[in-house]
Amino acid sequence: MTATEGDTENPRVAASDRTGVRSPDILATDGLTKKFGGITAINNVDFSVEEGELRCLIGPNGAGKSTLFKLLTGQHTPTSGHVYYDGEDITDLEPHERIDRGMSMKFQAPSVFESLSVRENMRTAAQRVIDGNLDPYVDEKLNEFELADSADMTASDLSHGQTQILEIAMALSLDPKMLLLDEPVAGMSVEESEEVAEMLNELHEETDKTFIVIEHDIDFVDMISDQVTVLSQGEIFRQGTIEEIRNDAEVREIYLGGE
Amino acid sequence: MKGMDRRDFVKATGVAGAAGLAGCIGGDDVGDDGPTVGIIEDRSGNFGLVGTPKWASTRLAIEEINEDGGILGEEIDIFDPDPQSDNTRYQELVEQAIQEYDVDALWAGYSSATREAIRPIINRNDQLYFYTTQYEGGVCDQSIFAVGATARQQLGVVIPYMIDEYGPDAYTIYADYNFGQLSEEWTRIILDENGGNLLGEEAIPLEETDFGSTINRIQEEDPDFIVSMLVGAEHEAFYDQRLSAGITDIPIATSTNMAQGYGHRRLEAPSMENVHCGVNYVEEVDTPASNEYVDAMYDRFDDLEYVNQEGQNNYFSVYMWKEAVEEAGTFDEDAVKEVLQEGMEVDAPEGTIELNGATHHMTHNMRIMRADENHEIDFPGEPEIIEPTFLEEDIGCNLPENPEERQYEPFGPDSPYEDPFPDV
Amino acid sequence: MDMTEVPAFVDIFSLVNLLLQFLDSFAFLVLAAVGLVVIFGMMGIINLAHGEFILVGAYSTTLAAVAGAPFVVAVVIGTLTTAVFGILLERSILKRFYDRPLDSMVATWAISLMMIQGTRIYFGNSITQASTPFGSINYGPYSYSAYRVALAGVSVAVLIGIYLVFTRTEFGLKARATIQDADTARAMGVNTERIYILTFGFGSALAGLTGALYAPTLSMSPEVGQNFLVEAFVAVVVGGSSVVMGTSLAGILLGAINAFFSNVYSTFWGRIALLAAAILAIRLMPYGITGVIENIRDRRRAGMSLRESLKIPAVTVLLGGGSND
Amino acid sequence: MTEAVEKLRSAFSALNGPNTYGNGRAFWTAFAVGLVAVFAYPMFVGSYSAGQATLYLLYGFLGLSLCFIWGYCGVLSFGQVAFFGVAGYAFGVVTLNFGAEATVPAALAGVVIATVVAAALGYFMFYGGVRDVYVAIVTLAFTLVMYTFMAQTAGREWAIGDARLGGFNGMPGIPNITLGGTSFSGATFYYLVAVLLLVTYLGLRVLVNSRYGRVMVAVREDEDRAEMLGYNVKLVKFVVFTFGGTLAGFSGVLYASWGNFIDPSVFALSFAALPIVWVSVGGRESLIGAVAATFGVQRLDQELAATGSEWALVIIGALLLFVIMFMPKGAVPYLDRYAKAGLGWLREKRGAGSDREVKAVDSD
Repeated sequence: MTATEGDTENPRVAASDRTGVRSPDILATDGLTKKFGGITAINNVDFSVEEGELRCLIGPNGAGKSTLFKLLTGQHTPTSGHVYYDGEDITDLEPHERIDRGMSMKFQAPSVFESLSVRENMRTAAQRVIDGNLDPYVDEKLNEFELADSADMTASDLSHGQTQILEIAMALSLDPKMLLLDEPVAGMSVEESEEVAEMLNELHEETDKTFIVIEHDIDFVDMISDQVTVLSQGEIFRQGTIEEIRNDAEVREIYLGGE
Repeated sequence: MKGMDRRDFVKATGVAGAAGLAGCIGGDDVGDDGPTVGIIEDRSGNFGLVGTPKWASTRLAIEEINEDGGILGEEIDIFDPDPQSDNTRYQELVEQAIQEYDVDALWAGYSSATREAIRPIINRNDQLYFYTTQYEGGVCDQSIFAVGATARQQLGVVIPYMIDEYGPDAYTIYADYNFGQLSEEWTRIILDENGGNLLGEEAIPLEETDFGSTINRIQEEDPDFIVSMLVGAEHEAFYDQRLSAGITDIPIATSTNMAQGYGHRRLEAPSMENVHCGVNYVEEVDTPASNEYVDAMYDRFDDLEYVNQEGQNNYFSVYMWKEAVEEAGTFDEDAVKEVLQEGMEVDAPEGTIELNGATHHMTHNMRIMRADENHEIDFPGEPEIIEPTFLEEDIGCNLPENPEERQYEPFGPDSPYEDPFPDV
Repeated sequence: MDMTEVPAFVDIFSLVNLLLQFLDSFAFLVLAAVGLVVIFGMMGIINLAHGEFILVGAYSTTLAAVAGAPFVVAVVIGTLTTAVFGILLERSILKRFYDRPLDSMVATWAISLMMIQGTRIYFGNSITQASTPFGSINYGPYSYSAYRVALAGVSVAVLIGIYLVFTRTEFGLKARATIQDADTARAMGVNTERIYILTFGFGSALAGLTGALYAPTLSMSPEVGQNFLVEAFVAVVVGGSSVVMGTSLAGILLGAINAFFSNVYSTFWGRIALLAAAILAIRLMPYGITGVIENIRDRRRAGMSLRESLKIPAVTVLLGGGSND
Repeated sequence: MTEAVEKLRSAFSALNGPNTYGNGRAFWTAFAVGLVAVFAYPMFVGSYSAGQATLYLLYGFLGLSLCFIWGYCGVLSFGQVAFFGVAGYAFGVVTLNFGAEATVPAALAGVVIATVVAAALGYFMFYGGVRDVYVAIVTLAFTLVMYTFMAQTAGREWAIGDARLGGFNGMPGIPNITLGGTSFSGATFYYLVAVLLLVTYLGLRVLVNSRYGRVMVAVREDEDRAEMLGYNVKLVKFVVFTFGGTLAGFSGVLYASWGNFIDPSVFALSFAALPIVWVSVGGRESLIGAVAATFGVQRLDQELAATGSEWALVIIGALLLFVIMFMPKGAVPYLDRYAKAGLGWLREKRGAGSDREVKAVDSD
């Protein structure tokens, strides 16, 4: 806990301070806790991300990273605690209401509409933001993500890497303010990972979008971010730059011990 | 009616030349070469058990007639699909029998629900129709000959006997639907007419198989006898529970159990001990006519399990129809109906009985069928001819004069009866 | 029922009536449901041929008993026959449907259709029924079928048996692992195919046992299994997917409701109350009693006091609404 | 003039899309031929057979209702017949009270009540968090509850106005649908139902190929993904389920008017399973498959029953098992695949037409 205390503004203040200067935190949690049966997956987490930041979330298996994401997107209801987004308490909002406010998410396991064509997948996302004819926008996005050639393929026939890219493309088609990526390069080749890293960095620099990325691969984290939060056993263990985290003996230990 | 449909059809298509096409509407004439009867009786589904003997009896009668040279020199064709105890299927098949096979007479349906489901079709087509199941009574319908015993006939023989034999106090349990409810009303009337007394009653849902609290309630009232109008395989569980609760010493009067579903053959003894059913016929009736009929049935159908009351009703009503056709000299349904409405005496396996032309109901040779601890059947007392008095005397149903299509109820607005036990 | 005129001692007997009726209803609900719940809870298959598995148990028991086997032997024969039958069906047909739970409903319905009619073709419209063992329990002016009360004891034993099988045996542990995550279980060396066969066989055996136990009390027609379906599905809806806890609590709750209304009012109201309870349960407890219990347990473990942890589920139960997870 | 053509073209294109089987010229040609056959049918078989066929056509709405919610939105309802039955009873109650002149408001009342019941049940389930196979169980339980309840409404106290619910005996004497003095029965009723079914089918095609259809399919394919794209999954399922109730209700009204009768067997398990059978056999992602299979299965069933063979039910069961085992997606997708292969082969053989055209003929 101590690691986060210094740099986290009290989200309650942020929430109540609607009329004042907007808090730099686009996202904050306050005492967030989630238990499944006897297991505490997330324990009293105060986590915050500033607008425009690219934050990496790392930790050993079972640290609660994906659970934290699901609490942020509303797929799980917290046992206790609150989630604030853009100064608003969104703890009780439905997932789709959170997406409406500018969140978007890529799942850990590649999750696209498998029996539909790539184009239909993109259309399904695009029609959230485009009225009228979808095709120009969809074509643009397909080109942007180099999926145009496989537009008429059934999504289940895509390679693993392409499926990941399709999902990222769909998530980005919503033009979100904040994008949550759960292991975006899992199972990708080194080249594909580098492409994704490049794309993320570009987006990060060119737009004011916020990114939170769960990642296992520390080399990939190195490519995209310098702010890293380490989660262990459902709690925030460390927070700092990639250098600090790399050199932290205790972090090494939990990683070695955890895996 | 067919002409009407054709007019509808012309109107609907709006095809100018449709009148010419009408000649092509050939569906109606299929199988119209000779006389045909429809036998639409359940051989599968819930009523397969009780419907199979009905189907078999009708077939047997027609086959015997054909072997004997047919009617008016013509062989009778049979249309006998299996309606599978499904009322929608009944509706389809009855339409098919009437329209496609143009049947000259129809035997169809076990339950009164089925009868009600097909009655609009029967009426619309003025189809000559024999409904042969024992039933609650009161159907005054110009197209229907309801030749089975009515509740008044069945209960009218068994309840007075019970009162004489065991005492006046009765407790009634009955299937919670139309048949059971109306039979229960008859029970009240007949108890009252014979000096009996109603201690209590309970309606049992059709699907119920648990009679624990019912038995407790009966024990609480401690009646001299129980009147049971339980129906179907589910309700048969009552008899086993009655046995295992040890109350077989309370005798039972019934209009349903044993005579149709032959529980005394299917349940292990002595669960039907002391059960008395008012019947017009069952295969145990030991007369030459009955034995001849039963032998013929088992000769013809090897795997037949029982010849029940309804089977006999189908059997004699086929012969009754034959006689009417011969007297009319034609298969024309109106002419045959006219003959039938003059009344007719029939020699049935149950004995000599009479058709009442005015109400389309029969007198019946009513007996009391009693099972002992080994489920052996005897018939205490003499068979008693009981007339179907309700429609003719109480309601004034006279179909030749006033061709109605109604069902009257014992406590309905047109009936003279009032509930003698309003507090129970 | 007019209670004012009866002597006071009858009230005590009435309570006994109520208790026995409750035991009777409880046993019927639990036994009707167990086979269905095991196959559904463990394998995700809604077996619409559940009634016909009961039919197999009932017929084989009856045939054995009528042929002269002692009743207990006949029950064992009925149970085993159904287990073998279930395994054969699983091997030949149902194994194709494990990843298609919805299609398995169509398949099992088709099987049910064929089995009912096949039974009719082979055995006719009915077979001779065996009679109920034991006599009656007599108290005051009343009596009750001892056998039906004994079934309550059997049903409790069955529940305990299921609990032990799934918690204390190697098969049970492997089965639960397979149900949680078949891939991982396989990776850990569990022969998942075998587990599916055995689980299905176990569920079939339970359905067969139900048929065997109720065989002497019901009319032996090809539709005999249909008698259990309403109670079985109602118990699943109210109990939820947990085999032992959900089914036993559903049995207690629904049995009590049914017994009270049957006994104090009439069989009709007993049945209506049972069904009304089912409808209410759909609204109030979408995942059945199992869901509510898990919710309370989660809250307890989250460190709330018992009072506090009951508060929110009570609100959920009354006002509806559930969580997403 | 060209504007009108353009309008027609765009209306036609709204009928086609990736969510329906059969979008090309070949399909629509076959469809037109089929349509002519359907409309010519009564001229060849007579009014009686047309009356029989009407039953299968009106069941088509019931089949479509399940195809719509299960095939397109992934919600398996075992309770479509409950809405069917409720609407049929409501139609009966209103017409028995107000006579044949009131059939149109009665039909409306039936459909509205079915919709409201579906909405209530849907709300209970989807906002209570009931998902997947539990929906099937809950809807089945609801249907069985309706069956038990309606079977015991025989007493005089169970009456609404002049209409007695009639318990197990059901409610006879329900009048035919009457419009402007025309009482629809036999062939006229056949045409009425056929036209309504055609309109409904085309309307549903437009709907499933529209943006909303895309959302439904997204929910069917992956609820979590759809939710994370910002779709209100619960609302979508609720709306689709409710509309499914409307369609089923409409079917029920036509049924009550067809047989002039309704009884509790419409809530029985054996009837509840039928829509699932039709849709599974036809192909649950195919609207035309649902209609065709409804007609085909019921027709076959009836033919087999009419033979009186004791094997009828065994044959029906075996057939179902065969289809569900060997054509898991149903007959239409199966046929579609072969038709596509056949057409491709033909075109290759003639050396004419590009791949693109083949695609246009048979959708993706």
